[in-house]
Amino acid sequence: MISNAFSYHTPETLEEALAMLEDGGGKILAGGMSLIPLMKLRLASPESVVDLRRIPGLKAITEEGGAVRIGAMATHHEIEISPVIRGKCPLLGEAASAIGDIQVRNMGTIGGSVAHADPAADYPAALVALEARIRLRSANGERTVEASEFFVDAFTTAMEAGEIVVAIEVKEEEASEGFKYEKVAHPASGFPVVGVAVRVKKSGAGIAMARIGVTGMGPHAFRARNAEALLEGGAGAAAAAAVVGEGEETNSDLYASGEYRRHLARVHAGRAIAAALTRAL
Amino acid sequence: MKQTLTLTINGKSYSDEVEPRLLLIHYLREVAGLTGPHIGCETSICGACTVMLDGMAVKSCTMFAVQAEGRSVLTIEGLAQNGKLDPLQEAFWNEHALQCGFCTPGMIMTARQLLADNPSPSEQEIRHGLEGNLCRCTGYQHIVNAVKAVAKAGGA
Amino acid sequence: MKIGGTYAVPFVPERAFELLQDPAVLCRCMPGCESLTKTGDGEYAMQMKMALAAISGKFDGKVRITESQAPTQFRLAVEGAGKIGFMKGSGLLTISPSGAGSNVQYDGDVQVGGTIASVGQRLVETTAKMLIKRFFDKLGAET
Amino acid sequence: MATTITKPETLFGKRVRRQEDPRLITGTALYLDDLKMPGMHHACVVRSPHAAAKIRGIDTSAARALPGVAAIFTGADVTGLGAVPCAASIPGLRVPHHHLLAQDRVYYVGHPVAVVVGTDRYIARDAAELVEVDYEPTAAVADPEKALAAGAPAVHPEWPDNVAFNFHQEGGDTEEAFRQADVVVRQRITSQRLIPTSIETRGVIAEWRAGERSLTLHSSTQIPHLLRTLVAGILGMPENLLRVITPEVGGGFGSKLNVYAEEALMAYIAMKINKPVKWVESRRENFQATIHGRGHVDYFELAALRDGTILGLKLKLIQDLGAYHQLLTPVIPTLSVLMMPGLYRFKNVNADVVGVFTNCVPTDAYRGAGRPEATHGIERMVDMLAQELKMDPAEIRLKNFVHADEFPYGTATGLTYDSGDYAKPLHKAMAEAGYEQLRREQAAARAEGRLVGIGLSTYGEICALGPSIALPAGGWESATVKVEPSGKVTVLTGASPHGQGEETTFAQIVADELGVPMDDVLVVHGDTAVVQYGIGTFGSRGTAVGGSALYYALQDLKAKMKKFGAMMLGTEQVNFSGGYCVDEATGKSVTFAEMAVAAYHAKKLPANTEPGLVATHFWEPPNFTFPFGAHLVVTEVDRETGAIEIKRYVCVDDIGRIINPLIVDGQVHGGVAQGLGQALWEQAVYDESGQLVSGELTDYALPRASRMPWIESSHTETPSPVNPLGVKGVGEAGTIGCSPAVVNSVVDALSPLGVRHIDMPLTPEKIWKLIEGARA
Repeated sequence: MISNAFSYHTPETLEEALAMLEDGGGKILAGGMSLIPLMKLRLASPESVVDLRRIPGLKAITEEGGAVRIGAMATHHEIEISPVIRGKCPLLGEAASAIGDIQVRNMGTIGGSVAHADPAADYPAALVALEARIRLRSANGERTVEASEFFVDAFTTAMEAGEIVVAIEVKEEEASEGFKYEKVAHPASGFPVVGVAVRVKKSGAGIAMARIGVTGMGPHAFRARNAEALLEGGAGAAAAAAVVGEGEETNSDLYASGEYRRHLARVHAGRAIAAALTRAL
Repeated sequence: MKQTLTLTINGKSYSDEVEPRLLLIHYLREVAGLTGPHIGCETSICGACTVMLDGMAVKSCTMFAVQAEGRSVLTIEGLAQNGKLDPLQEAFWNEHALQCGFCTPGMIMTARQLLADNPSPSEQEIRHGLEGNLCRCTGYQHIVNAVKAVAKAGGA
Repeated sequence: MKIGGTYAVPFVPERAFELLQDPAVLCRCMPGCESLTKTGDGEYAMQMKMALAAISGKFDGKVRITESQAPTQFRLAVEGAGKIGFMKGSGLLTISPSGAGSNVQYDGDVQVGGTIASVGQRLVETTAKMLIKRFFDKLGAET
Repeated sequence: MATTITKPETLFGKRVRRQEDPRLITGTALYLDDLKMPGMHHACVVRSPHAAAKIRGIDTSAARALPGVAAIFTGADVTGLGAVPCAASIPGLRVPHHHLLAQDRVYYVGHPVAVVVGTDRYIARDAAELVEVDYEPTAAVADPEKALAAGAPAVHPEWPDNVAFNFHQEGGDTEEAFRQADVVVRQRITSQRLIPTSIETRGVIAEWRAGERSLTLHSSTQIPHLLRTLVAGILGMPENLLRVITPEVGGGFGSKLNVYAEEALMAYIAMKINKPVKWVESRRENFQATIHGRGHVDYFELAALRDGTILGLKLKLIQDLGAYHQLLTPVIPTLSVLMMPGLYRFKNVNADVVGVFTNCVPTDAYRGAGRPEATHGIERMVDMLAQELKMDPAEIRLKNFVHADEFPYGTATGLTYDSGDYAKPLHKAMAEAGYEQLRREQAAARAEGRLVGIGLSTYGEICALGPSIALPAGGWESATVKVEPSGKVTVLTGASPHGQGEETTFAQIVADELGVPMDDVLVVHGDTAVVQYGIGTFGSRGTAVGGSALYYALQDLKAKMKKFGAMMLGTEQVNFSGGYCVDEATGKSVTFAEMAVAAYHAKKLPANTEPGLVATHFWEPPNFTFPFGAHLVVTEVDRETGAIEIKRYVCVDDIGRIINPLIVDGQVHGGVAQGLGQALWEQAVYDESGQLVSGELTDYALPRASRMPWIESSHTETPSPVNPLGVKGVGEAGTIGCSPAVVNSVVDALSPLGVRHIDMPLTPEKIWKLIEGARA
């Protein structure tokens, strides 16, 4: 388990990093939790590796004007313990703390995770439920992409060649919102077989706002808009959960078939909705 | 292709010419001559290679040595001070928290962060905190006991 | 592993059949295909460069077309081997008219070996489906 | 001379912390990969990615051209060497010639094809990728039942039926038993392939000293002496020029109870290149090329009377052998047959075993080795019978147990159970769990629609392997005790422990027998140049057989020391105890150290006595030992998802007398974890084309801390009469007792839905489908 040889670079600025990517043979190294295993298996053999860790400011988690900005190089552990995250978008913190194990959370970064777009990553469920935006930078400048449009297919995102994820931007969850990330972990890899992230806001006896993100079930994370609409339209949690994943493609592997994954997504959506409602004020 | 790597391991500074692809675990074992961190799986699952990097537990088989440039690594060899065992080492011994011992150095390093983050963990919190370390011998129960014992005695 | 599905293409069956037998079209549509060279009747040598997220690998392989019954069906067999493993796929493609275009239904088997099989089982089906989808998406864009 | 003597507290039965731990907890223990030799080269093995293929050619030119590559070896280089050995002697056994490297065909994914040797492991790895092997894939078969079907691909073309052997054993009159039966329950039960997965993989360093024509092989093995004999045989070199050293071994569980191609290959390569060479297995290789365990498909039929009395058992056992026989491959299912009667009195057993070749890595001994499969089968069948007869599973067991006054008890399969009181651990487990209360709670939970199950297993096992007649290469064990001139004590044991803690338990035995402090005792093992021949540690034999050999060596040594003591005190009436020899009449004494000095200085010797204080004993056990116990598991199944929660795990194991309860607890916990692994998570999966798709720890699920229940472990102690220590063995108890208790519990939980059997592992999806099926 030894990777192929490569050249290693630690640019000091984003501009420098972008320039290094120009010839196409380079890969960005953030925490390395996805890239390094692939390189060791020789499934990935980049000619050069561009490590972002010396670029200042990419790690910061800040809050401004009702939005939280999470630097792409923030680690899962930094996110799970961040007071800003805990206070302003706790759903993301809950998803971060569900990732892998402490060693992986200490190294792995949110930018690396979203760029890799593993169909079984934890974050995307929360990010689509939070209506997060992914901030991308290229030689041509910056742009943002909605999370629900960012995850296009398995390992496929809306990023263009030469773009780097620089931050994730999330609107504050309102204090009255309830939230929950529910996960069924694969017994070996710890990846979610299915993960469901839910946000709800109550209005009297009804639900004023519902957001449901699902990961692991299909080739990419998605928002269960049909279920959200049912909840917001006054349907019960059970009725809403029952339509999660309708019309979506499913993954299957040795551990869980597509049919079972869809079923799990529904069961855990129901449980996550119930849990989120108990947390909502 | 080689580049200079300078870092601190167990308080001692090292500087060597290394290939970028050299894994940190191989640097620690083959270049720096340590025997505590072990290689058990290579897919970032088993945690036998766990060391602390700037105070945080990491899997040294899933890091290139060059990523540790300028940083500080603590391994199991750096725990005992002046021949006095660290409380976790002592507790692992007292509670029979190891059999073949191969996973032990990594397990202890992870437990160290676990207790640093949460000085009085519940049994479930201990078990979850050790999610990234596999032991094939003990069934984990004595390991849980060892971590509990250290927590009870006031920390690592 | 069994795999199957149906894709709509905006061509009448005769045209769809014709496109699917054309090595230049096949090469343009197969994700990562770098060259497809005729080696015999319905047989081609293929060079492929797969890239998916950080994963990349070169494959040398073969494409074989058999059981042709214009314009309704044929069997497409693709195999390739490279440093990261090998894969073999064979599928029966059935073309039927649907509105102004056609439906192409495929029913086949995919087999992988080597590193991809050892570490990638959770992704084999997802990836295979995605590549096939990309193939038909590109085919649909042919004129 | 001291006269006041206080006898030290005995250590037998004390929770003593381990002697071996200080080096392990400080990271200073030396495992195989920690060893470095001057000029050492590194080997990387090129392995087949195909389950079955012809090798048309191998092109090593590109690899050879890489700077730093010292040599490359392929099948042609080793054709003339011996084969990887199989020690089994089953009549009619078909034994394919197991070359060290593939010749013209490969038979499984991971089959070694070539070895590349480089100056460091990175170069060897790079070069291995440059070796071009031209394969012509052929049809493969990975499932033993499919391999038996007509028209299946032949694993070895010379044996188209894929049958390696048939083995039949019967006792009593099974046909008559079935004629008398009121009820017969039948079930197909599988025991899936498992991957032993010691956290340290295998590894070898071979060091050739050309001047001495001697070779030292460092190997992470459970059997250093057997390895020496067998590798010497493969290489055709004199055994006494080969030295095997086992460094610290990071777990084995049976997977290192073997002789592997790589061990002989590295020895051969070191001689060829005249440099030390190291090979360390990657985890992928460990999964693909180190033995797997289990791999059974069993068809059971159990006959009984309506009152629950079991009359007889029929079994058809299909053993997935893999492509070759490793050291004990074909023997393992015969151990299953021996254990078929379990703890029960029925005397009629009829078993047919068929050993089947498949295009998979060989199966062999993995923790329990044949006994977990048997116990799982019989304990499931007894539960099914109870379900059929609407009897309580505890009651049906109590009704059929061998009675406590019937020992030694001869079984239908020809064994003699040494001692036991089978009802005792069951009653104790039921009392500790609160069985009656649990059943009431279960009834209440069922009324609410919850799926709660209570499962039992009462297992027996064969340990302390074993009498030599039953083992291919001898079943004795050896010990040497040396009292050094300074009074320190060195023990050389032929058992080669690797995590079991014998450095401690043996020191406890020595301390008690000689009256010396434990810290004065050094237990040495795992070096054939230092330690007299031994068999090794496996089959729960380390303490029961190796410890007994030590006990007898200690008696010899004590007798000799007593002679020196008597001579020094000038009387015949002496007592040796507590580290002193005491004149019974006067109370005068000599110390242990004084006797040691006298024996080595030898200024004066007792009559007919040689100088020195060394005793060696080779002990042949008269029988196996038969531990037993009861495991009780409470589970709840999530009706919506099929997920299983273990709510209680209670086990009472009777492993004979207990020397160190701390170590015994550890063995039980670890054993249970591996049993739970099989019951719930672990499964080696080959796909139809023979690819091992559970190829890394990312797919093969080992038990984790967060998934393990709290294990409530206790014991009853029925001493074994087989050995002087009264111990039976504990290494495998937890594993054997666990899996049927878990499955019985989950089946019990689902029984209101009409479920009567589920094959392992009990994955949530499997359970969910059963629940859905019942709903439909």
